[in-house]
Amino acid sequence: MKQPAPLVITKDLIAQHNLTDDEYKKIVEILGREPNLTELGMFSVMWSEHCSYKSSRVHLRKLPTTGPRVVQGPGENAGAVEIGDGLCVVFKMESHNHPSFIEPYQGAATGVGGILRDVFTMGARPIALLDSLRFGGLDTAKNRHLMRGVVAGIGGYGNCMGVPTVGGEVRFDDIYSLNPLVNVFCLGIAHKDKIFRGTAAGVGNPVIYFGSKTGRDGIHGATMASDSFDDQSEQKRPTVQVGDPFQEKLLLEACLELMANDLLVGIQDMGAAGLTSSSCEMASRAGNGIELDLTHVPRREPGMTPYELMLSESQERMLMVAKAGKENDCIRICRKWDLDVAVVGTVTGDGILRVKDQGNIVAEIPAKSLADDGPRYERPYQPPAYQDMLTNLNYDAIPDVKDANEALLSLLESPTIASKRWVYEQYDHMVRTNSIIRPGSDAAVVRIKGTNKAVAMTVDCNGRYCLLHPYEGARLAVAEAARNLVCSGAEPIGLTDCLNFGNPERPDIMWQFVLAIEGMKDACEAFQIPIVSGNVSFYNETNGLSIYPTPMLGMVGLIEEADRTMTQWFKQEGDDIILLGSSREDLGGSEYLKVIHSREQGSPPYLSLEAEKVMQECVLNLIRSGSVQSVHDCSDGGLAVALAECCLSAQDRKLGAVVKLALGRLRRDAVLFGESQSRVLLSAKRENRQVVLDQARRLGVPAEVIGAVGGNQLVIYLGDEHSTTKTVDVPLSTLHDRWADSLERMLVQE
Amino acid sequence: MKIGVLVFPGSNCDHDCRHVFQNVLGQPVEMVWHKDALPAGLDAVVIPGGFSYGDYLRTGAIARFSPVMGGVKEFAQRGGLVIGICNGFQILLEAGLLPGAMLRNRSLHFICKDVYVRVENAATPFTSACTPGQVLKIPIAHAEGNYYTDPVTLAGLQANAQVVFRYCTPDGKATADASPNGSLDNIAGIRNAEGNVLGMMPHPERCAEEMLGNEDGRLIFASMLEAVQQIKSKLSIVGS
Amino acid sequence: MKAKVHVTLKQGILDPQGKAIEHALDSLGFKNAANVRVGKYMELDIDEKDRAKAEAEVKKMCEKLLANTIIEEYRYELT
Amino acid sequence: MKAKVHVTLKQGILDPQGKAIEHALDSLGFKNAANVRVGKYMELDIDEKDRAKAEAEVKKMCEKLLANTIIEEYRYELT
Ligand SMILES: Nc1ncnc2c1ncn2[C@@H]1O[C@H](COP(=O)(O)OP(=O)(O)O)[C@@H](O)[C@H]1O
Ligand SMILES: [Mg+2]
Repeated sequence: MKQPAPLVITKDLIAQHNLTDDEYKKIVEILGREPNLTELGMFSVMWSEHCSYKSSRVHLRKLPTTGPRVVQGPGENAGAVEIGDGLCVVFKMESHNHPSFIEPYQGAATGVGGILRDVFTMGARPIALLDSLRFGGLDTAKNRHLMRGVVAGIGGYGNCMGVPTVGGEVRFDDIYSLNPLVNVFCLGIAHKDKIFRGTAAGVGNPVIYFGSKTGRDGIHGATMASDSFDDQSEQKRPTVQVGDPFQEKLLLEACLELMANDLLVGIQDMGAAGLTSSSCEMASRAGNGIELDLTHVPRREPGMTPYELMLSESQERMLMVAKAGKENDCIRICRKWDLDVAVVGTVTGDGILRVKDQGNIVAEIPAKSLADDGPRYERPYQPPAYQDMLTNLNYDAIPDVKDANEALLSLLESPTIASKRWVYEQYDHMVRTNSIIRPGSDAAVVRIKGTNKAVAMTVDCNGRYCLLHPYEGARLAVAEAARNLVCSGAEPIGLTDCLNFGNPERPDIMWQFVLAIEGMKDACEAFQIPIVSGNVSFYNETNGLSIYPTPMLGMVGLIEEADRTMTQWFKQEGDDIILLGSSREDLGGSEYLKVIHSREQGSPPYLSLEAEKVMQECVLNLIRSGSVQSVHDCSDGGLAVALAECCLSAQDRKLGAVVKLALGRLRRDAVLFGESQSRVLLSAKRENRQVVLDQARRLGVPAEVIGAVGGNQLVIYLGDEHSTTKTVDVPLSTLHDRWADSLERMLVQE
Repeated sequence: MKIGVLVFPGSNCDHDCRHVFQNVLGQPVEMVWHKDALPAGLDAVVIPGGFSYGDYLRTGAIARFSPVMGGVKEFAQRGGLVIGICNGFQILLEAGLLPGAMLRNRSLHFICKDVYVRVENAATPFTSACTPGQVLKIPIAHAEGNYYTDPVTLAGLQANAQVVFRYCTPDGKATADASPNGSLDNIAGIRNAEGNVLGMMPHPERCAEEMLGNEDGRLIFASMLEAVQQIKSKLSIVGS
Repeated sequence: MKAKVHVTLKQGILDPQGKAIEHALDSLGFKNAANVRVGKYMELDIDEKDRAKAEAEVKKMCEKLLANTIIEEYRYELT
Repeated sequence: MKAKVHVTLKQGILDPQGKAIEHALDSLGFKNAANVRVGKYMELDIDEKDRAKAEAEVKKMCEKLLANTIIEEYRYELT
């Protein structure tokens, strides 16, 4: 085996490891000497933006993370929130943007693998996945290729694991062409008093590696640095990790069996920075050290150096700290599931992560310094010069809508609004037989077997709103996520996020980040929803062009009585259609302006958190009292699109509607397609009309009967009490054709 | 009725099958690890859906060699009820307990959605609770459900009423478009010549409860229950 | 010894993957490609000096596991 | 002309399928099989008389569609 030659750490080498001179000085200070190459590699990955959150940490601290239901906040593999009956939901969201751009199938697949491991290492059985995706326009072959690959990859991994992908979100904007976003949310269920954590407690306890063998996958380091090992190692080193969902399924079952048998002290998956991060983080959390002997690490290829072994990001691997004396029980269970397993170390009391290989010490670093003492930056921030240009929009220069039928159809077939059937039919969304509400309504709902409860989940973020005003955009995202849950009958109880931004070293990007955090904070505090886990993905930028700020949110809600869930589609001819909330001239940043007028400009819609809260309270009361038949919020494309969705989204039966909307002083397009917030469309049996209106009045929520369900068309009249004009009149079949198969039409072409 | 649900590495509908028999139908269930022998005293064996061995090489190709499959063959030869659902169907094909093979779906995609199937033979232990020609709505979730067999075997299947389910439109027409995967003759499920082994691609366990909005799948399990009770009562008459 | 195994769908069995690739090639402008068929290719090492024995082994592997002879045919070489 | 294309995973890239097959062969008693790697094999007809042109075509097809050159490598023959 080749040992790295005693190596001088040059300036180049430091730069290739993405460490600054100051960061390097700090490393020398911590060690009291120069690091060797392995140590340099370990610091470089642990102190990377991805692992250390060095640009975001000072701001993330502002987010509300506590609450009466919170069992585990940020800092562990995933967050946990109590739902009663001794159970809690464990959830988190993660990005796999960069890998998915390089190789969409494997990038997305391994993203799913990673988030699943985060959840089941906590002792939770994963029961639901959601995916939030951003692509450039489907008019280019490259973007179609990316989308096909990503969707296939998510399905390929999740389906094989037997975890249903029950919902998600896909939006399109050319800004994402070179930086598509692939964010995956996972939720699991665990006993509240049987949550496992990544801790290396108990000096003398054995440290056990299990799962797949280690290969040369995804080793960070710098290209040049690798030359010093071996001329060919670069060529041997795959830049892309390949996932093996079958192996992960075995890993999942083995983990749950290990946990059920009371053998473990702590456990953590090997995600980014593999063996290095799992060992030093577990040690650091317990205030202990770990001594690893790499000689025993199962490996896929000969000749791997300590540098490679410590930095490899091979998938489907775990590190556990077992109770002393339980090694053999652990090994037996791993073998039952055909996993590689080896005792690779021991917990020590000296706080040092000490790595040995073939009898030599190859690294010796204080675990806490490596895991927690990374740099923190208060990066400067400042609004970009172009911000005003974005928000200033002269509406007088934009003609009001002429052919509202055609405008509605164009919106319905635009990829962001069109049905996502082509996507979710490739995902097994029913396995585990819990999916009460499958993809296609405002939120996904899964029941919790053995209880009366169900959990609702949604992922949301409108990046364009965030571009136009990061603070407002983030507040709007929180409000929309909560609204989607409430519309399905759930009370929001927790939140996870995945903050996708450009380069934090740019003050304008940092400004977007800081404002978005402020917006999330204010909205979460108003709704009293704690953020219990999350992830930051910076550097989503190519050739100086950044993505829209996209703070993706994954929100979880609780339904106490699972048979009181609500769906968005109309149920019965003759039902009243009632609109809660009021419409304003909110065309800024709307899908309508983009699709019909090719403008992504203006101020995002106005949001009053107070009004939103009472509206949501009203909706929940109505659903819980069984007074309504369907509930759908108005979001992209406004009221007209929301109405069309109520007509079309039922699986078996489409129902038309005839409604009359007051124009007031507003433009026609603002009433039909404006994206005013805090509005919800209900349908209710005639005999419940008064109950609904009374409830709304009691809470001060504007409510109005705007029409009735029925017929084979969607008909919308605009006007006042004196005169109305039939502005929209489209057969359901036409609406359905344009909306339901639009994505498929775009994606099957080569 | 005592049910054995097989568990292969990669099975993932094993829990769902257990749930249906145990919690919906109130029958005792034993989970059978693929390396173990098939326990004695079972009334029926369920080979559940999932991705046994990751579906690597071909679906069901590796699972068929698991130690438990020897016992399943004997059990089937003795007339025991065996139902293979989705991946279970694929395993039964690879194991030769049912004729034919699976190709990839016509679309090359994994497809998960509700489909309609017509009950072509309601005189089997798996369909006795249905009426002949009844249309059931049952979800599918697979990438390889495009059933294929040679013309001679197909003729035999048709002649012996071994085609149990065909994909159809909601009003019961077995048109080519109604097949989600391109399978030969719209085949969604077949039985063996003796009638005690059934393979089907749709997942009845996913639609056997009111809370899930569809109970059509329950008919399959109710039929099995009835069949087992009949066999038992015959045995007890013989025994008495 | 190294065995190289080709497993392809039997003639006459529709090959949707081949069709899809053909279609994709066509729309990429490769107008003169036709009759695309897709199969599997496997390589493995066999620890066996005797050529005849090795051949017999590989044949058995193909029959038992590597190919499904209802839909597939196989061929192999040893090097 | 007929093109025969082999697409295999690059060295060092995990081959879960190969691993699973190896494991299965082992438990079937084929103890002397090792290092199973699985790839794709494609055959297609090319309507092109000029060998050099046909070769250039096939190479382009591989680069553009048949192989995913990030994780796979390819080779081809013309007959
Ligand atoms: N990538 C996806 N995966 C699974 N389901 C999706 C995906 N994208 C959208 N869906 C589903 O389609 C429906 C409509 O999505 P969306 O328009 O984003 O809803 P909303 O505007 O209410 O947030 C939802 O049920 C959602 O879960
Ligand atoms: Mg919604």
